[in-house]
Amino acid sequence: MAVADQVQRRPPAPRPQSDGRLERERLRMMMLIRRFEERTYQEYTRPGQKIGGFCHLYSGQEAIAVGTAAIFDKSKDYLINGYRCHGHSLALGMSPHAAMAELFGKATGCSHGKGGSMHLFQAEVGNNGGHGIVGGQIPLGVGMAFAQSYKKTGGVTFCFLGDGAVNQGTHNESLNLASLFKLPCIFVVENNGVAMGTQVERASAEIDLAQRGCGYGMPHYNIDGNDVDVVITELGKAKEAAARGEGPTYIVANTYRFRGHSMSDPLKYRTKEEAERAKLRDPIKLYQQRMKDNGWINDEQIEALDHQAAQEIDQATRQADADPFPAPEDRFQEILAEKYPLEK
Amino acid sequence: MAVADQVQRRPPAPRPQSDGRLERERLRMMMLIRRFEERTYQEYTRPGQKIGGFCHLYSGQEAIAVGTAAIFDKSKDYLINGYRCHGHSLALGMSPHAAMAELFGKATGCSHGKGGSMHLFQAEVGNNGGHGIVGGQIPLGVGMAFAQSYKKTGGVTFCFLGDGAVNQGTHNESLNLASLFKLPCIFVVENNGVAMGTQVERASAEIDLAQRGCGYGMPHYNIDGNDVDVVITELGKAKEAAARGEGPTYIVANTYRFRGHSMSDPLKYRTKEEAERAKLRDPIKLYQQRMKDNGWINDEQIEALDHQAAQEIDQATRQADADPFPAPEDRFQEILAEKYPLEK
Amino acid sequence: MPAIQFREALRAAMVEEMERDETVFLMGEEVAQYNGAYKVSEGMLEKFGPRRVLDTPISEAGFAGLGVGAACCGLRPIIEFMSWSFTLVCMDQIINNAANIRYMSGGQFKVPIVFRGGNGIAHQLGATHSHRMEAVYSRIPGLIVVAPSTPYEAKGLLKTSIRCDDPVIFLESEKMLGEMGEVPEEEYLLPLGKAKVEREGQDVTLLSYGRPLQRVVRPAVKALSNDYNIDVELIDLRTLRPLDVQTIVDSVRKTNRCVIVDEDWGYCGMGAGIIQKIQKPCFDDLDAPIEYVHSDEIPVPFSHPLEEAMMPSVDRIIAAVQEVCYK
Amino acid sequence: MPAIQFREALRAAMVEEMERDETVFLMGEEVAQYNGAYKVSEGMLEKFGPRRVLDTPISEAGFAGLGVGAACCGLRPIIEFMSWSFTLVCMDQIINNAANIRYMSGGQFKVPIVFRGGNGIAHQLGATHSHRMEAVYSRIPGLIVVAPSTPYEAKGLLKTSIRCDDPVIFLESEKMLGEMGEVPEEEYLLPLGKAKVEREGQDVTLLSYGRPLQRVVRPAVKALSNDYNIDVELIDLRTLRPLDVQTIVDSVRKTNRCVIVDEDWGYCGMGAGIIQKIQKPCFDDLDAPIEYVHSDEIPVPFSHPLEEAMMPSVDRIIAAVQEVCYK
Ligand SMILES: Cc1ncc(C[n+]2csc(CCOP(=O)(O)OP(=O)(O)O)c2C)c(N)n1
Ligand SMILES: Cc1ncc(C[n+]2csc(CCOP(=O)(O)OP(=O)(O)O)c2C)c(N)n1
Ligand SMILES: [Mg+2]
Ligand SMILES: [Mg+2]
Repeated sequence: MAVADQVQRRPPAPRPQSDGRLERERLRMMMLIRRFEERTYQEYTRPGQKIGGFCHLYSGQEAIAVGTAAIFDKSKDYLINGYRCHGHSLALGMSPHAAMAELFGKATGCSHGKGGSMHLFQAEVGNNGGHGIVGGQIPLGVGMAFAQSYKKTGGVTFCFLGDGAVNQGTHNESLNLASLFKLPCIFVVENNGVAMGTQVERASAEIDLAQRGCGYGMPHYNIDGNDVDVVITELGKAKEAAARGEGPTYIVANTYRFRGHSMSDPLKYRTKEEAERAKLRDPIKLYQQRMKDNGWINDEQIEALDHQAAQEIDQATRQADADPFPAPEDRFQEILAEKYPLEK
Repeated sequence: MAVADQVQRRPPAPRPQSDGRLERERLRMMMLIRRFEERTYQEYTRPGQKIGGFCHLYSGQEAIAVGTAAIFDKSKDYLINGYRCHGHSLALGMSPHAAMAELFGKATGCSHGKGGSMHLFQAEVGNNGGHGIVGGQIPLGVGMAFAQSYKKTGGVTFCFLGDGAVNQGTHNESLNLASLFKLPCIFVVENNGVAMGTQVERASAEIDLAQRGCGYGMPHYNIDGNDVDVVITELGKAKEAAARGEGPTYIVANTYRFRGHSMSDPLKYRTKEEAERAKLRDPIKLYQQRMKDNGWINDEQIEALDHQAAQEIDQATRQADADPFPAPEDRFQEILAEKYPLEK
Repeated sequence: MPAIQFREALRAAMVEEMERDETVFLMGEEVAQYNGAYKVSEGMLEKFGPRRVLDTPISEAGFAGLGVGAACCGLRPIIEFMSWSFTLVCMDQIINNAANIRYMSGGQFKVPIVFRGGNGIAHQLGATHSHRMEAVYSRIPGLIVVAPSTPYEAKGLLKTSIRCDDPVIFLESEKMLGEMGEVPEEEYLLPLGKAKVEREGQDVTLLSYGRPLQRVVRPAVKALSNDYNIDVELIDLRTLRPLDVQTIVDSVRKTNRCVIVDEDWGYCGMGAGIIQKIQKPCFDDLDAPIEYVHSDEIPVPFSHPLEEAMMPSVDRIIAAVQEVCYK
Repeated sequence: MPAIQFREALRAAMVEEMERDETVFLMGEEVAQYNGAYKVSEGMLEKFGPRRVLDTPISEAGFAGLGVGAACCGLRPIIEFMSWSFTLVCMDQIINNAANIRYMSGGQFKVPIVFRGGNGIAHQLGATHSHRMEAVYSRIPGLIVVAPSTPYEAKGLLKTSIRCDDPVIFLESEKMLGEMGEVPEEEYLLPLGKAKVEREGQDVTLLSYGRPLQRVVRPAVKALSNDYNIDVELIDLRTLRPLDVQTIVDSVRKTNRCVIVDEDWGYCGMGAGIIQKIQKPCFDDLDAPIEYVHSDEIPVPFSHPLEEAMMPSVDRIIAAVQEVCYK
């Protein structure tokens, strides 16, 4: 079972007075991401497979991306991520069409079909990707925070990584650099309890992953990554500290991955009971319940949201499907920014 | 000032009844190493320089190597190290001649002149080198401990690294692997307070380096690396735990580097006061005093030991000087173990 | 001879050698409980237990170096990389440690280790996951580089690699693991450092190895023979370091023409290495410049049609052969 | 024109560009308080302060990646490596991130970063510290690779590299930093991707770059001219990727002979890359095979006489030139 169950949870902050508008939008986004991923699954597995390569679904972890987006300032913050990047991209406002077209390898994809599922980028909102090498993005994130600090933009960088990535060397180097230079970088470990088929307890000598952030002179703690309100509160605090110049924070957001690692994963390393238990803490279900308890939404409205999400995804997928592939000559474009010989 | 001064010290274990024989041998070895390094310094800097390349002296850190050697079982233990490896090699019994000849690039050097100062090896006693890439040796050390565990030899591996090496990625990966697999590996960080010209506090966000061993489920603590008895006691305990199958330990041995980083270092980053203060805790002086207090040695005997060490080094150096360089064709030897095409 | 999959051939080689020699063990990401990311090691954990088949964290530098250290101390590790692309994070362990320790110690250590895994362009894995590392490792003294092109070669070459006392870079291809091929039931080993003349011919020497040999070269050779009446001498290089220069030169001296095919980038790529070794000894024999059919010099794009377009194709090979044959 | 040291030329380029553009900063091990491991950045901390001249821990992957991330977000980092050999621990950041991010994002980012430091064999630093990385990086689409051979080239090429919007691999040599050379007082820039015909000649084209050009090639050219009556056309390649093939081919078409000199290992080395680019266009022009004078294919030994023996020498170059000139 994911470590989500085993670590102490911080309660969400007391909710401010709200009319539920923002909350409904967050719920909508979580549901949209889920629908996107489920459609992706279908498109990948159906005959005539439209999506190739590796494809890592975000179902079950939506509260983390959506909670982050809730406190993300697109005019100055950055987000950088591993390859499990569909959810974060949608949460930061990428259109399902640009995302799905990228998965299809179409010219209209957010990365013009050159990146694929693992490399969704949308620089204009601070979405700095989607990176395929486990741990390879961590130093990049530190560098983005360095740029923010150097230019005094007031922005912060949210640097996401998986529980498997804590075992890469870049983890050590990056945490130390970020803290040494007091950079506005928030490391968020999305601990879904497993790296491919390897459970945290078989990959990390220390099972409490927050302890892997120890030894760098920065706050390091666990949070419940399935509770969007907790994510907002805790990442929000870290963001404020970073923006005040207090340096980085290391947050382990404990969650669960509903689907296999990539598409071909038979999930043999899981018991049915574990999966069932995890479903009880489905972040979308949890949030729906809380919103209903607060009187911000009812079942019909939820149904309508879901229907709307499904339709939006369907339309985006059809559009992506109809879009053209890049022209063969396009493969030679966008490699270098300059022409050579280069005189300056 | 080196962190040696700033961390809490564990007192040495109560001394068992002793006639001082072993202790005299340890003192002799520390003095021999000091003499070796001072001669190396002379040979490097004198006109007609006989030693080329990088050359890192161990003066000031002798208690660590000699303390390790005191509990090292040459029939089954391993030692692996960075490039500051003269002291460890002599302490494990390498002849000053084989070491100096290597520094001179002679055929009679321990590595046939192919390794140089940074790569002293003596496999038959478990001295697995001398490695030039900062942090590169740490995974190797874990692998050596793996071999001991796999073959159930009962041996342990002492894996040495500098305070600068804790900032390499291999540090993270290796500590985790060793602890996860419960390998008999003792990580010894020789914290001399500085990596080239960068003080620990400018390189590590966490100034207490023992904390860099936190998060891997293994004991991690500081010791006084200038006290040979402390080194023996503390590394001894770690060794016993490892041999019992309890896995690795992370020990930060705090000490001071009397000389510059390599030969060309003008030492501008140090105040005279700092160096003076460090001299007061010269491990050799400290040990001489303790032995005198115990009545195990007197000033004359110390004088004699020193004289003997100087002579031994002088003879070794002269011999190394007289030895031949490898023949030019020798450069093509010892690359591969097999002949190709290879049929098996 | 029974036909088995490439992955089964690899597995058979490992199993036989592990049964034969207790110092051989297998380590890598997902090799044990998951039965291998690509099922090469399926069943091996069950057979040999967790002492000899070990899952690792995602710590390539850590476990590659662990393997080298263990090899220095009397074991014979087989280190599986999920992809050779990932060795960009652990190259120091392979190049500075595996390849150099013997030399730097004046011959005190041997380093009998096999690093193996999928190399090259698989299928829409994008720029970071599609590296062809053969030229990078073949450049390094102290390493042996092997690239099998059939299940038969895979088994025989891997067995020798495991027994070899030097560090071996063993390059497979994820896309070949399902390929079937005949493999003898009785034990056999194949030599390292020996190319194989796979087809004798008179008109042109075609050099290739590994995945491109299987994917496009063999089909091209068939087409050249059937439709173009060109009689190709096809050489499977099998070992890329040390390169079997003699076999190549002998062939070129006969055919007076040479075409190299790989999926590398060309410039400073594997084929460039081969050209460097043969242009001088074959200078007087060559009736045409050496043609080198390689991938386009671009990062590997994700989109399927772009990826397809960048790689050597049967057509490109036929065109290159026609060019050197002046037909 | 005043003569200055190579290191001063590098420093002048950095200082001028940092004065000109506030987004340029310098980062690396010992570049600030220590004034540079080899004193290239001497005085720069004092001049620009700790915001723009930064010491790092020994974390090459960390700070190389930091630089790439910063470059993606509007800065122009200069990342100093104490040695290019150490990039074996951070190659992923250079190859997968610096070189690929632009492409993988469909052109959303530019990556204006310069990685610089000493490359190649210095003096008895042994196998791990003597890597020549030019072929490894020149193979990679998305990177620019520059190797200056004089203080003049160093300054002009580094200034352009800093202004360049693509990632530049800038290869210096620890052993050249003290070399003196004339450098104009007024500002100048040199183009990337353009070789320089350093000496015109009729008999043979000699190609080299960087340290070997300065250490052995120029002396050899002098001796060939004075003592052997061979008129060499000497080309300083300056940029290794993209290679200025046209200038090379034009020269070989004139001289009909070509010798390449570098300190790489030969097989799959830099010279092999160059041979691959020119053997075909020059096939009909070459009166002799291309000679490639490189280091012996062995790990770099520590011992001075062995190290000397392994490297290209004036004698080896003269012999190679004589061989292609059939003299
Ligand atoms: C350096 C490297 N090694 C191995 C891989 C193959 N790989 C891709 S994802 C993955 C598991 C990562 O797990 P985790 O970090 O927990 O992230 P999650 O997939 O759970 O989101 C592995 C081993 C890789 N991409 N990069
Ligand atoms: C990967 C790598 N980066 C940089 C260097 C250059 N270098 C050699 S020693 C050294 C300082 C290491 O300091 P520390 O680990 O504290 O060991 P000490 O020299 O104090 O014994 C540096 C930066 C190297 N050899 N390897
Ligand atoms: Mg995970
Ligand atoms: Mg130190």
